[in-house]
Amino acid sequence: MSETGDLIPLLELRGVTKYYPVKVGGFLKSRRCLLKAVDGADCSVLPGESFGIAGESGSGKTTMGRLVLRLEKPTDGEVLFAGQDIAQLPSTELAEYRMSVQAVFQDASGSLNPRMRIKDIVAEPLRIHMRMSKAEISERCRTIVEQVGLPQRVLEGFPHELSGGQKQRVAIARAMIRKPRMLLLDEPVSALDVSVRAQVLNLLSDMQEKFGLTYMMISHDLGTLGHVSTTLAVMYLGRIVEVGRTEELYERPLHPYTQALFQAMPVPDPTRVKRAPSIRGEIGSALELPQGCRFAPRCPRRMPVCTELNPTLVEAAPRHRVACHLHHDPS
Amino acid sequence: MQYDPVLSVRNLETHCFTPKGVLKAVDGVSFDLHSGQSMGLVGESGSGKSMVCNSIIRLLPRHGVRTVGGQVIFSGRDILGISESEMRRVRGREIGMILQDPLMSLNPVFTVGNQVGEMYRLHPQAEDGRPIHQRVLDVLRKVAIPSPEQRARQYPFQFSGGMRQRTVAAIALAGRPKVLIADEPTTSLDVTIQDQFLCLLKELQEQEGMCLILVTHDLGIVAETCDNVAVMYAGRIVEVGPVREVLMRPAHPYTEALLRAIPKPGGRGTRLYQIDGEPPNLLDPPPGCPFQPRCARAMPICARTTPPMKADENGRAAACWASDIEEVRA
Amino acid sequence: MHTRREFLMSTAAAGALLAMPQATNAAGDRSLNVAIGDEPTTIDQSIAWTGVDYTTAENYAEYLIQRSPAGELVPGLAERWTLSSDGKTLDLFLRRGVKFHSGDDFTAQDVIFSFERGRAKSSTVKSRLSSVAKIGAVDTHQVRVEFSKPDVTFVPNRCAAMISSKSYFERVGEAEFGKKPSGTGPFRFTEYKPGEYLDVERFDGYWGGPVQVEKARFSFVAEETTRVAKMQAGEADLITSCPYFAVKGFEGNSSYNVVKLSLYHPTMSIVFGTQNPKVPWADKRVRRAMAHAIDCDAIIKGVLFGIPDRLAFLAPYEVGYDADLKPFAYDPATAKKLLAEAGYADGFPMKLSYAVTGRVQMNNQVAEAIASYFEAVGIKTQLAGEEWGAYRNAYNAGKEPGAQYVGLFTHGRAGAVDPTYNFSLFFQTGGPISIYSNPKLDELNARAKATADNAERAELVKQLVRMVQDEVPSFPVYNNVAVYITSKRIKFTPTKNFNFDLVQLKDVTFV
Amino acid sequence: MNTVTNGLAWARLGSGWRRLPIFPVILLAPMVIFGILGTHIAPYDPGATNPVNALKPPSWLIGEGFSHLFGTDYLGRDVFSRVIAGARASLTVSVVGVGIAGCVGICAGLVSGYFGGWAETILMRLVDIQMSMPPILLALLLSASLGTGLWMVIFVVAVVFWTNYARVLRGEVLSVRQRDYVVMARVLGCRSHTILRRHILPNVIDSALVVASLQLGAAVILEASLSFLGLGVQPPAIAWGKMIAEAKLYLATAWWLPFFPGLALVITVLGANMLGDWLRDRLDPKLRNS
Amino acid sequence: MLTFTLKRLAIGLLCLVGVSLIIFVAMRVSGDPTLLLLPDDALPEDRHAMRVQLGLDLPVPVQFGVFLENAFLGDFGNSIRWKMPAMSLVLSRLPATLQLAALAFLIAAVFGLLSGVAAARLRGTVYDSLIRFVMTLGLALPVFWIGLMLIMTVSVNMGLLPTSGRGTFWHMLLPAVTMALNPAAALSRLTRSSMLNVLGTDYIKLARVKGNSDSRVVWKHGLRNASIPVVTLAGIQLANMIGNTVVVETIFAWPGTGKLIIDAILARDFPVVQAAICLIAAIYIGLNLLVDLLYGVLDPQIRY
Repeated sequence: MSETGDLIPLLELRGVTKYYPVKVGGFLKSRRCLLKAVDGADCSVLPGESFGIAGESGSGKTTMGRLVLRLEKPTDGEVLFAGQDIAQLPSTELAEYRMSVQAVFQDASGSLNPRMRIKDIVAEPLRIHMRMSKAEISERCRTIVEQVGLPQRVLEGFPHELSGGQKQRVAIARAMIRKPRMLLLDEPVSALDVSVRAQVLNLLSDMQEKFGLTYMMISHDLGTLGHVSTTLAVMYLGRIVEVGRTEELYERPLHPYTQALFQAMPVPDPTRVKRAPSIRGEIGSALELPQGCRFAPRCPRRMPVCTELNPTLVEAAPRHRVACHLHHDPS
Repeated sequence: MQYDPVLSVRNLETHCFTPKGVLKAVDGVSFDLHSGQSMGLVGESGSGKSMVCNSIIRLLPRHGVRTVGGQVIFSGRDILGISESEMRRVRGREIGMILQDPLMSLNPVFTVGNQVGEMYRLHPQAEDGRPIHQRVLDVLRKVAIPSPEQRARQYPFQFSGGMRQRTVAAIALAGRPKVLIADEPTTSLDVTIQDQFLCLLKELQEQEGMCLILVTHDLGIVAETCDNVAVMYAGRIVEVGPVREVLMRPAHPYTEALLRAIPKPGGRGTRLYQIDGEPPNLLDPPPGCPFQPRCARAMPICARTTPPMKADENGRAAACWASDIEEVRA
Repeated sequence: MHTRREFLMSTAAAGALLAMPQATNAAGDRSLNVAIGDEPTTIDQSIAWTGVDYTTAENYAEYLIQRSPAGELVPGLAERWTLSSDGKTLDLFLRRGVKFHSGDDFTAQDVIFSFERGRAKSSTVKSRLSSVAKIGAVDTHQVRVEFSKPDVTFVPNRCAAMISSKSYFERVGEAEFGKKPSGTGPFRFTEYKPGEYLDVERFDGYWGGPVQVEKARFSFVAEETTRVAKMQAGEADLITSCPYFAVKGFEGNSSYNVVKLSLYHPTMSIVFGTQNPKVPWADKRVRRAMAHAIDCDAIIKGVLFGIPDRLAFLAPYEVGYDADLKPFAYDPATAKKLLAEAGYADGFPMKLSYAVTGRVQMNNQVAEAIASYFEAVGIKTQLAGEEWGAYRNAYNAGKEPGAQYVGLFTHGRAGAVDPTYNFSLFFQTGGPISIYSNPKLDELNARAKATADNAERAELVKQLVRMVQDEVPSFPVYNNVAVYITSKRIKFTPTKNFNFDLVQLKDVTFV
Repeated sequence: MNTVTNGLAWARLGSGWRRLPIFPVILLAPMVIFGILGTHIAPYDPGATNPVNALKPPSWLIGEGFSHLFGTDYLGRDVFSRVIAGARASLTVSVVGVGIAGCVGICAGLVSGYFGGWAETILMRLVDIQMSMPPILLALLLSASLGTGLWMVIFVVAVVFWTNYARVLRGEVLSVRQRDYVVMARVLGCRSHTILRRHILPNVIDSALVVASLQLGAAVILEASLSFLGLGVQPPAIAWGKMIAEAKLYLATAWWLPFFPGLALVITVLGANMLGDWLRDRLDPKLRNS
Repeated sequence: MLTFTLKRLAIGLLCLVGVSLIIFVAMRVSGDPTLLLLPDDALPEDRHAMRVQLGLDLPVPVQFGVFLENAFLGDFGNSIRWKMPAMSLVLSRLPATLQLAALAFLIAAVFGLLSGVAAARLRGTVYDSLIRFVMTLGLALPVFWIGLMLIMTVSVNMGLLPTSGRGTFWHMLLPAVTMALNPAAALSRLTRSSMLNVLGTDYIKLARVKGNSDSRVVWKHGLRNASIPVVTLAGIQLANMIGNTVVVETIFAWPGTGKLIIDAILARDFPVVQAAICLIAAIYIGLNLLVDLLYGVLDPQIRY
């Protein structure tokens, strides 16, 4: 493990692996397979930074999020938060962990209980472990709602009365009300229209600045990630294939997959010269992984070694690690 | 323009009749589409862009939604006025369509070959005497589906997302339409697959000489795929013109705001341009220009009178009191 | 357009399905369709055990002795019979030249075979033979029955069992014997479809007089409304157990004959569990009060369409009939007085058990009416209608010392083979259907049963009846009258016997 | 498309009061009033017999004014009063029976859907076993073995109907527990019972309501069928099914006896079914667009 | 598919054991059967002998064990009332019930499907309301009431069809229609909502985009998809019909198992009740399995 800085990471993933046993085929005669959603992920998130995870559907990025939130326990490896393995936390400390790490999900209307009033949704975290008076609770609600830029009157309403952007603000308010140290943002803006997306992204960056939050943001949209994150990891079929500082990664992507992703990203710049797609085909199944590098079947720069050996994540440049045989030679 | 447009939409008005009142989903939309041209129809959700397409092909929800005015002139006749059976011959054969979600738009209980072949059975093309099966394989090859013989016998659920969307494209191509409407065809696809599909679509459009209407909310896609772009807001087109000009020098404040609100790599630390507020409730639209409550350049007149489209001779037009096209071009 | 067509098509299809040509029920000249309520549980007459078995079986099989339609005992397969003076030996002289449908001759061996088989296989036959010590053949056409104690019910029961052929049984074996019963009756069994019908046809070698009906089909139609509909639709020539509510409609219509038969049995009665001294009705004044509280005639008229009869106890033709005995009069004043005397001036609460299923009709309505009369004298009546099995269980539990039982029960009073038979069944201590116990009554009944002399027995029976009338272990509400409906083309004279719904086709003539 | 769906959904939610189930309410309201007030508003004592007046047709048909609106029965009781009184037993049977079935079924559905495991296995096998017996036979068997009467019928209704809730609710819970707000509740650290109570139950109760409204009618019919076979409620309780079943004797002679309770029953079942349809249209998101 | 079938059959067997247990317990608590199974004047020793013959003198768990053991060997004991093997008695009545149920099902399926599809296509029109109203009414009428009314009107007053009994096809018609009304209503309602769901999908839209006519869209593209939930309900309905013949068979004097079962229940004829209900449960389980296998035919995504 190379140290990424002088700071102690807030969150660290060490060889985290998550396999799901699944039945393939019909009843009974089916084979039991392992769906390797996340397979040996290493990374660390420093306090105050925004850590982005990019990847297509099926890359395992959502499972990463669930592991960090301890909605799942890893099959192997450990998730360390402030140096402690969250899988081993006793219940009192787990409650504390739940206070420290909060989440905002993609589908705001899905993550707000349609049968609860906004004030109850926002206040719910306070009701769970904290002993607070009603007045205190409603005071906190009013404050946080103001901070996320919502009018006070929404507190009495129900989620369906709000627009998409407002719902996402409510979700952020709920996540922020207990002053967590870290927010996990799982595609927080991808369901929003462009104009509203900008509002929410600005709000997120304001919050981070104001409260010194750490973000872990999961998205398939490189534009959004590029705007928000300081460090970016690219995942493919359960593995992190490249990780580094965002600017570095954008300027000098090393992995052929990262390169293809950047190339495929539509940019509203009519002057840009569009080249033919460099990769073909689609992401494979996490049930039947190829031998060697998982990207090899689609890789335009495939070498014989790629179909035999699975490359590990090595430092190719300062603070820039990549898992590709092209860059294995430290020269 | 010296050529007659292939498709000309004139003052199209489609309203939804809800218990709460009339919702003007499409409120006087006009545009022309010339042979071989591709046009991007851009807007946020609720702007009426899909409703425009459904009105053109006359497939509106049965109840409560009606096209109440305007014309859709296709090959010289107003297809809003022809009979349903005539319209059926237009659909698929003259105007094709690709829908948003390829998983949902293929019938789960029929084989892919059957669904593609249905186009040939519905629209027998006299000049082509080859068996349907053969033609199915050809069109599947055309959309780059590998081993089409085997694939044609499979069901949609056995296809991946990108392949499904290619199949939908094959169905559209099988009718050899003059106009292809693609309604957010890549929203459910991953970015690399989206890229592949858009390249294919563009290639096919050029090959077949089709007109393309590409509905999307992503200006990036328009930039890479289309010749012209029309930006919609609250049921109206607010700006229309060649992609290069509109994106480089937007004339309408909304277009401009949209462009500036897109997060870009390396923009960390800077605030995104932010359009405050929410799109208007179309049941109770604001007076005057619909964008005026959110517009940074709003003037008193904007809240009183709806701005007309001001066009130049190149087909570049915008509906805004604040911007003068000539001024922008100058 | 086409959608409207679709709609029309679907409605038209509905019309087409309903407007089908009808099936005719044209019956042949001399054949009959009879709709009866219940299906027999067995068609083998030798093991018949329950009431519904005889309705059909008595057409192809016979007892040794018959009853005339009026109910008198007349010679049948036994030409005559003599009972010894001590009542312990019965000689039966059998008719000669009688043949079974199977072709076998009828002899004394068949009688003995039928008795033995019935004793082993039919609980009814077994209990009817319980007093018989020995049966033997004197010669080929004479049978001697020796009793362990005198039994005055043996002959009225027509000698216990219907006669089957021994040689037929030995020839075909058990299975075939059960499936194709063979008897000496006026009709030959032809076909049985379980759940549907049983067919018979005329047996030309019948020893008895000429019979008009050539063929008949008994259909089993349990639902009374449907049975009535079958008659109205002309699908049946004769139905049994016509529900009382429908009688009026048939009476007013000239296409039908309404045939009423006063069976008197069962007597729907209010029966008390008297073993528990704590219940109010342990006091006979209370029981008597309750008997006076009900206007039975009004119930018969209002609820039961005036059809059933009402007797004090026995029918006029029965041994020991007491013309001076009158049924309890409707007299609420007396009822209230008696209740007050017994210390229940304000009445008491009570549960009235009755059956909601079974063959007795309109129990529910009758029970409701009774309850309203009881309420009128202050007895708070909770109705407890139960399905037949539960109802029988509740009744049986009425003999327990702690029971609190009052029920509307199918009691036996009039219309038995002999009055003593009903006394042993319904009133004797430990009688099969008795929840009453009175040593004096038991003793008296034992004497009556052993008395072969009719006049002497009549005196004893009178005493028994008076005893019941005084003690009121039960009191009658009404006596059953069976109603048959026939089409005008036939005339049917039902036989007064102890089973309801008996249809003897030989008593049908064509008009 | 987007505009339309958004617009309609918005309009639908915003104008709830205008989309009241007018027709079902019109049908059901009198029945509910009869059921609650019952004998207090009946013109006669429904049990009062008057043999002189037995089997009179509806008075207004024979020009005797409105003394006996629906005629009289075989004991001279006022049929109108009895229909009103019958509402109580019929509604008690259906509301209480379906209610008990609902409580049991909802609990079973929640437990088996949320926790899974052996509880689910046992409950669902139980449902399977019961579902493989036709309801009417089960009802018959229970009535024959446990007796008759109002509470027995209620018990039978509860036993016959709980499986529906259990199955429907289990399916709903399985889908709701995947929703993000339930996941969020776990992220917040809610306990299972809190999640079930606050987040899952309120979001599946709609389906239970739909099931219940459709079953209300079915329960009245089950009561009627049991009465027809002689196993329904017993007097002095008056239930419509029982009245019809008894009145079958008078189909030809006194049509008003089966007709009016039958009408009440049909109106109630119709109203309950329509209410169920309305609820389903309104509450079931899967059908919301149809 | 074979393993799926086997697994389902195993579960079905478990269900049968459960069903038997329920019947067993229910019948055991229902009182002394000899009161009904023997004539009123039967002797006490006969009653005792019958209890011994029925095994009622044994402890209840032992009785159940004995019953299960025999049942697995196909022996459900002898009917006490009808004095013949219970299962063969039930089987002899089964064809009549199956025949009736089949016709009723056919009527229900044809009507339910046609009217449901028609209502879906005519959604929002007065025809739709009419169909829905009639179908809801169909659910609101008790079966016995319909049956008696049909007899009164069609047979007695109009003289079109026989009132009751079994014989020609015409004898079947009234009871079948009576039985079909409720299921037809249920099927129609489900078909309508299922069809509406399907008609709202993108693949139906695409079918229209292709230039299909309305009726082709509905019958070719819609029906097969819409029928998937309908088939489940239809399976349950068919199975229920076989069990629900009790009332109809009583009214129409139809010689089937329904009438037999109620007679047997009321007469406490344990072996017949057990044999009949087990048989019906087995048919139900079998039908449901069949429905699931049919799914595989209708929906290519389902592979067992």
